[in-house]
Amino acid sequence: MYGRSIRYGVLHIPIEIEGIRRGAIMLGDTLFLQFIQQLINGISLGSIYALIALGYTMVYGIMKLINFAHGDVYMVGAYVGFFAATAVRLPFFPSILLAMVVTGVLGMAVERLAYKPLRHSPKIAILTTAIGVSLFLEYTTMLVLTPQPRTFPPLLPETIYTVGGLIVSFQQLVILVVSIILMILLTYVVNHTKMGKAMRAVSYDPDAAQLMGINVDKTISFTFFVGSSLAGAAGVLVGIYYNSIEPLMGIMPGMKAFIAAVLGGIGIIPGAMAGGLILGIVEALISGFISSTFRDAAAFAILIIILLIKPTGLLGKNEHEKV
Amino acid sequence: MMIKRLRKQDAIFLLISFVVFAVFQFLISERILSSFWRLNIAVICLNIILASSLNLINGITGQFSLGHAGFMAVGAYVSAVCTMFFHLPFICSILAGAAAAGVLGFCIGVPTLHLQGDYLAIATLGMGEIIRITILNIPQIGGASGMSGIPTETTFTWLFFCMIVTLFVLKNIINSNQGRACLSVRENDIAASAMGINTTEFKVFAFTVASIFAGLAGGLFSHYFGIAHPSSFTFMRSFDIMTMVVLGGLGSLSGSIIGAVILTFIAAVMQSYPEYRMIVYALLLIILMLYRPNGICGDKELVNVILGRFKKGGKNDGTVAENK
Amino acid sequence: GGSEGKKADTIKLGANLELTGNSASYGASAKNGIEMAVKEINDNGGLLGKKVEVDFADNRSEATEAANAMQKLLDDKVDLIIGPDTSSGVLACVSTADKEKIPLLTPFGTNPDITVDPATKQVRPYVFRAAFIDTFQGKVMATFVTNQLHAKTAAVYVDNSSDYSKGLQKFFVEEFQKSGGNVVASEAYLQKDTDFKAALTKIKASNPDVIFVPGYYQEVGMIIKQAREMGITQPIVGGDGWDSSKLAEIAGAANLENCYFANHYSADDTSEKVKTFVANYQKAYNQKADAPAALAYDSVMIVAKAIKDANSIDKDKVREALGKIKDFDVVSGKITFNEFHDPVKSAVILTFKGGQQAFVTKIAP
Amino acid sequence: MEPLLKTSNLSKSFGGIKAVQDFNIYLHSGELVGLIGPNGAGKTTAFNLLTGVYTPTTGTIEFDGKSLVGLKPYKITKLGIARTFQNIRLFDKLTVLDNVKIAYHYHIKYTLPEAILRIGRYGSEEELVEKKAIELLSIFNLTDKKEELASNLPYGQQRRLEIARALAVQPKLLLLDEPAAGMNPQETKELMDMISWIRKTFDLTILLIEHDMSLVMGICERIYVLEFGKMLAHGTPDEIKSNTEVIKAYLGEEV
Amino acid sequence: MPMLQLEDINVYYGAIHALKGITLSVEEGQIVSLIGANGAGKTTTLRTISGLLRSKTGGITFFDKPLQKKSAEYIVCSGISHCPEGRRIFANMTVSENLEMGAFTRKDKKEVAATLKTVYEHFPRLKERMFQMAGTLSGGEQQMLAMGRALMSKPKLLLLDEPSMGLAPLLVKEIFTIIKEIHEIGTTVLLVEQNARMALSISDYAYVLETGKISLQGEARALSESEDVKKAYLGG
Ligand SMILES: Nc1ncnc2c1ncn2[C@@H]1O[C@H](COP(=O)(O)OP(=O)(O)OP(=O)(O)O)[C@@H](O)[C@H]1O
Ligand SMILES: Nc1ncnc2c1ncn2[C@@H]1O[C@H](COP(=O)(O)OP(=O)(O)OP(=O)(O)O)[C@@H](O)[C@H]1O
Ligand SMILES: [Mg+2]
Ligand SMILES: [Mg+2]
Repeated sequence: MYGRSIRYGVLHIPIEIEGIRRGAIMLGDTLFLQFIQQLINGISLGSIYALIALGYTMVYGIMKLINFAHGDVYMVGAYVGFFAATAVRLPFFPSILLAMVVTGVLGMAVERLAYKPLRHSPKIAILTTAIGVSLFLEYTTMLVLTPQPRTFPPLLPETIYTVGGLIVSFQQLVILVVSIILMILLTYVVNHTKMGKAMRAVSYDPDAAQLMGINVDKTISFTFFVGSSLAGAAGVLVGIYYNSIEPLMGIMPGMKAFIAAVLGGIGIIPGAMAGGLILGIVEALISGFISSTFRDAAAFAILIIILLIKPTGLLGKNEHEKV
Repeated sequence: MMIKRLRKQDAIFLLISFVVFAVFQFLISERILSSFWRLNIAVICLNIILASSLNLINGITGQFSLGHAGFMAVGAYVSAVCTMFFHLPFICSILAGAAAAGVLGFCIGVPTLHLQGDYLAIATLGMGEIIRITILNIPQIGGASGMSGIPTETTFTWLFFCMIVTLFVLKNIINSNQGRACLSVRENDIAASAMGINTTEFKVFAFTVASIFAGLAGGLFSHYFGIAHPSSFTFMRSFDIMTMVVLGGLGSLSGSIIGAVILTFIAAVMQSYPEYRMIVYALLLIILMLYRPNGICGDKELVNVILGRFKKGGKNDGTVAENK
Repeated sequence: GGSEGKKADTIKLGANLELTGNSASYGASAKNGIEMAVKEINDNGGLLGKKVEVDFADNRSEATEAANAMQKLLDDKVDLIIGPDTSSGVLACVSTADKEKIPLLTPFGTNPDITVDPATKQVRPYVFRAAFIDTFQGKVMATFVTNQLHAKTAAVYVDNSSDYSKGLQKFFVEEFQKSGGNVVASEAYLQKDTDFKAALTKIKASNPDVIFVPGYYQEVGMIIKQAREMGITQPIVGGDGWDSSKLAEIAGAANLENCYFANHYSADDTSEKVKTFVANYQKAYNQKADAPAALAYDSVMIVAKAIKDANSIDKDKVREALGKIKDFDVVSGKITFNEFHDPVKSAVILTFKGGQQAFVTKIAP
Repeated sequence: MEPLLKTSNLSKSFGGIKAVQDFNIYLHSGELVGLIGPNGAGKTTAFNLLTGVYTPTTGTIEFDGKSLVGLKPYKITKLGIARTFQNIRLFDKLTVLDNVKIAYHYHIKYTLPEAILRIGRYGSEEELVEKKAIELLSIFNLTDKKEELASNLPYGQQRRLEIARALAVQPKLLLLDEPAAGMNPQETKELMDMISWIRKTFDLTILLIEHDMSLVMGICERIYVLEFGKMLAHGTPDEIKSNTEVIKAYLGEEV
Repeated sequence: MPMLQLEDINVYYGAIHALKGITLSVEEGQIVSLIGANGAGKTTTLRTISGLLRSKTGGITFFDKPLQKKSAEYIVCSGISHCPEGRRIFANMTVSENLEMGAFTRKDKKEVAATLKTVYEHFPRLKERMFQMAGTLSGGEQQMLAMGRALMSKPKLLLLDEPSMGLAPLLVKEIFTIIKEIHEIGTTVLLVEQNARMALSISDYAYVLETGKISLQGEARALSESEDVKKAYLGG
């Protein structure tokens, strides 16, 4: 029973944690185990949403722009990682780094070419352009690389840990840890560094920020670089985790990440993390205990209910305009 | 006096519509237009209804809705159920679809319209998806396979007629006390409520009216193609409609018409180059937006833009309809 | 309809395909298959001495757009229409095909209503298909799991956004229950989903003898992979949507042990036809052929045969010739059209050995 | 005589900050009263309480015999209170004329079907509104700007338009929040004349906040002084001018 | 040589010609005020100096260095700080964060801390409200914050756009006192004011702007005695 085993080619490593096992025995049925397992599933799914939502929320924070192309930048990141790992045969770290740089530059370029000229236009105009950019990225990729899915090489070990009947994979842990680290890092950057303060100033009032001597263009570019490279990193990680990528893979995660960001309070970095995790957990619990057919509907419904109770998201401040 | 001028304006509007109708009807009945273009003209009519009604929410009232496809779906399915299961006459089914969408729009609008900006956008987008997923899970109306074999009773005449009604109603709403209230909500809702305007009421009003027309479009849609399928009502369609509104110019009805015509036309022409279709469409969208960030018409009506060119100061004639 | 007065030195096929949108990967394969078939025909001197041309139209994987694309093809005066691939897309086109009296052959549309109008129970005169219908496949798999895998209980995990998947599920469940089986869990996912662990956890808890996943290879690959990671060891079975070399890549070769699916043909079939097709396809597109590609290829071949038999491209004659096709050898088997315009061909059940498809059994209709 | 407006012990706090505390004022019909006080004293907050933008933490407001506490702003407007804003809030992208027409909103009685078909009362009422709006604009010297977008007006004219718009509501009580802010002395003088004139012509009661003492002392009959949310003094302009506490807290040595 | 020199400045907002060939100069160590009616172009002038707007023609020099095509960032670094009309404080940041933003271009933390101390001395109210969100401050408090923030860059030339707008009389006086103090510690000030009387009383030199053109200029005292100015801007 103990010790490593290989089932279906996957390395399973059992780990014994007394607490969980006893908890399960105490409750006396598998429902408890199932519940914990669903929580794990939810957290792992949620940390993926969070990972994408972090970049989303950053870009939103500075331009108040729902950047619909973010999901597609994530897709491009996945492809860059894929080619780095297959064509160039780079290992994990160089691959992800390359993907981050490429998507970061891509994000900056998109901002420069498509969003910057519209900075003083109605927000919805930029939003429409973002939809255009999104379609452009999707279908250019499709034209160049065909719509067929590609399979990612296993850049990370596919080890599975079993803890008293619960199952966690190494990759899930990596994604969770990476997203937590990034969240902490970003929160620090935004709140405590000069660049972060510049970002907040620009986000509130670009003109006034300029008067402080802040280079608005540079700040926005930087934000797009960081936000997009986060998307790129997410693309590679998720590509490895699910091991299948295709040109339209960004649409749904992009949408979910956006929901996650809004759920947590859009523009707020810990909010993106919280929103992502909550969304993931809710989806898992609903699939697990109610019905998977209504999973997405329920996710949306919960989002709406939370917004109705707290109109600016969970961590959002209820900013009433001072009259 | 003024009212006479306004009625005359309505008459001119109807006359022009009739002429346009006659021309197209001729082209269609004489089969000068190929079936492909006949179909695309129908699609244009549908898109005009959808875009101009969404404009009432997004352009006139300044609320950000991304759920129009959901209401369209409700109209499509309810009307299809009416004709197929209850064998109601076509017109009744269409109206039932529109009414159902309106009721749902009202019910959804009341709670959600307290939300603002992007939060409202995501909530409406969610509503649209909830509607779609719900449909997907009702086997009686076909679930994932959708409904097919719906009698194809929507003719060009019907479409055109409904489109004109939509435009006429929207135009006159916008130029009324109610329409001004909607505009004031868009401009500054704190000031609007200080003027005695119940802002929530008018947000819900605009949302409901727009949903009714989206439902109407849905009913016409399902009875034109003979099918109602969940894949026709994804958020991508809501985006499409929004794109038409923005491209035409937020707050401009003629803009919505132009936006709908241009984007549908581009999509149709590009049909011959399937691989490049979406890329070209996307590029054109980006370029058009960069070139005219406020939309083709801005927030003005085409008539005013043209009139303003010809007779300077002509905009000062004090008509209600002209100055928005 | 009339081809009279049209000076035709080419035969024009219209292909109404999912080139963009959600199902773009099927559209792309189908396009490859069609182009390859046409090239072969033209290299061998064409049809009735004429060159064959294809006019592609994109339907964005959406039903109404499919109707739109169909009009576009009619506008271009094509002689025959192949596609769409998705059942909902085809359903949007069938009445037009009958009205305009133009033969339509869908490579991949599996819904029974495509060829038979459910309202009137009449066969649609101009509409044909190259694939199995859902009823047949569902039954085949139910028979297989009861008889060969001795399953008493099953979990079903269906693609809720695909009528193909739901069709298979419906007929599988009907047949499975009829033969005394019990469905202990019924879960659903949507196309483009990537995370299936929640539903799989639930399925695992219900401890079924077999898991039926009628879906397309992309999601199925991930489902199998995640199921195995979750420690689900039961056999997983499915339909022809599984057929793609990508499945093994996505799921991982080892994970595919103890998985079975129904298919039209077996790639390691010794038949010359299959072998050359697979080899040629690999050469031309640097990809392994999958089911959409094979069926699209077959569709062109079937249509070509009908035209040859009719010795004319008169639409009515072609239609009649299509209806009469019998024991015609194509990549996906030996085809005979029955009175419902559905192909009668036997299904093969395949499994995987080291990631390679392996023949298990053949089930006749 | 019962006062038109009477508040008792009105208070509002934001988190820890007590912005307004035990605010007691009364206004008789036809009075022109000033509300002054240092920045942050809570004057605007008091306005916001009176117009329903904020709900009071405690206290009551009685206007024309009705309690206003808990009512939504639009309901309070309908009861007859109109206001202007410290930071101008016009309908920026609408014409000057439409800005005023909107303010007539609840006086217009035609129904939606009448509007859609342009039948019934639609014509007559629209004409009437148009006429009234233009009259009002001419009072404020804005007639030739009626087709301009509100945002294109210079600041001074925007302030005037805001007052015109508030009058279009046809209120009994008009609340003006720093109407002279951003005006030079000459413009302020013109504004003073205008305020006195409209009060007479429209038979209004006016409560105004202002930091420009020439205006406040020049036209107000009574003045309330707020400091740190509490009432510091109350009296005629002369009393206030010589009140040492007010001088210390607000006016500075000489006025 | 003047510290700041504007030469033939023409600024457009789309089709609107807002500044029509303005030439003005500010001598080091002076307070110069710019007065004029609403919409005359005062704000536009300041925004052009600080690089938020671009002039079509002419040039701006600061200590003989051309500023014309330079970024706002460069202009701040070279010693010009602009306290904008309408305050434009960062409402979503606390008071102290706003002040920090004012010192964005400065590197030396110790010196910044020293400046911060003097700013708090000028505006004790800001110190009390250090951690309040700036958006919830009252009008006057916000104005103080805006000025304090402008001072944080330790400018050689301070551009003030209507600093007394919306302030209580006592504070107006205070603000003008502060302006004088700032001036005394060696900051040159270019002041835009509606409160022309006060402005002229503390200025050395003044310009009168009328629909985008300089219509009058001269010693402040002389201007405040001119009949035209009295009638148009000082309320008779
Ligand atoms: N929404 C709010 N949240 C928190 N504090 C607020 C809010 N609104 C006002 N305050 C606080 O209440 C106090 C009073 O503000 P108010 O705007 O009423 O002052 P005021 O008297 O109008 O000043 P001014 O003359 O400068 O306009 C201020 O200290 C302000 O910071
Ligand atoms: N963003 C803008 N777009 C268009 N026109 C503008 C803009 N800003 C200012 N203007 C116009 O330019 C002219 C000068 O405006 P400016 O703001 O410089 O005046 P000002 O002297 O500062 O007036 P005030 O005393 O009201 O602040 C005015 O006619 C104004 O309408
Ligand atoms: Mg105030
Ligand atoms: Mg100014």
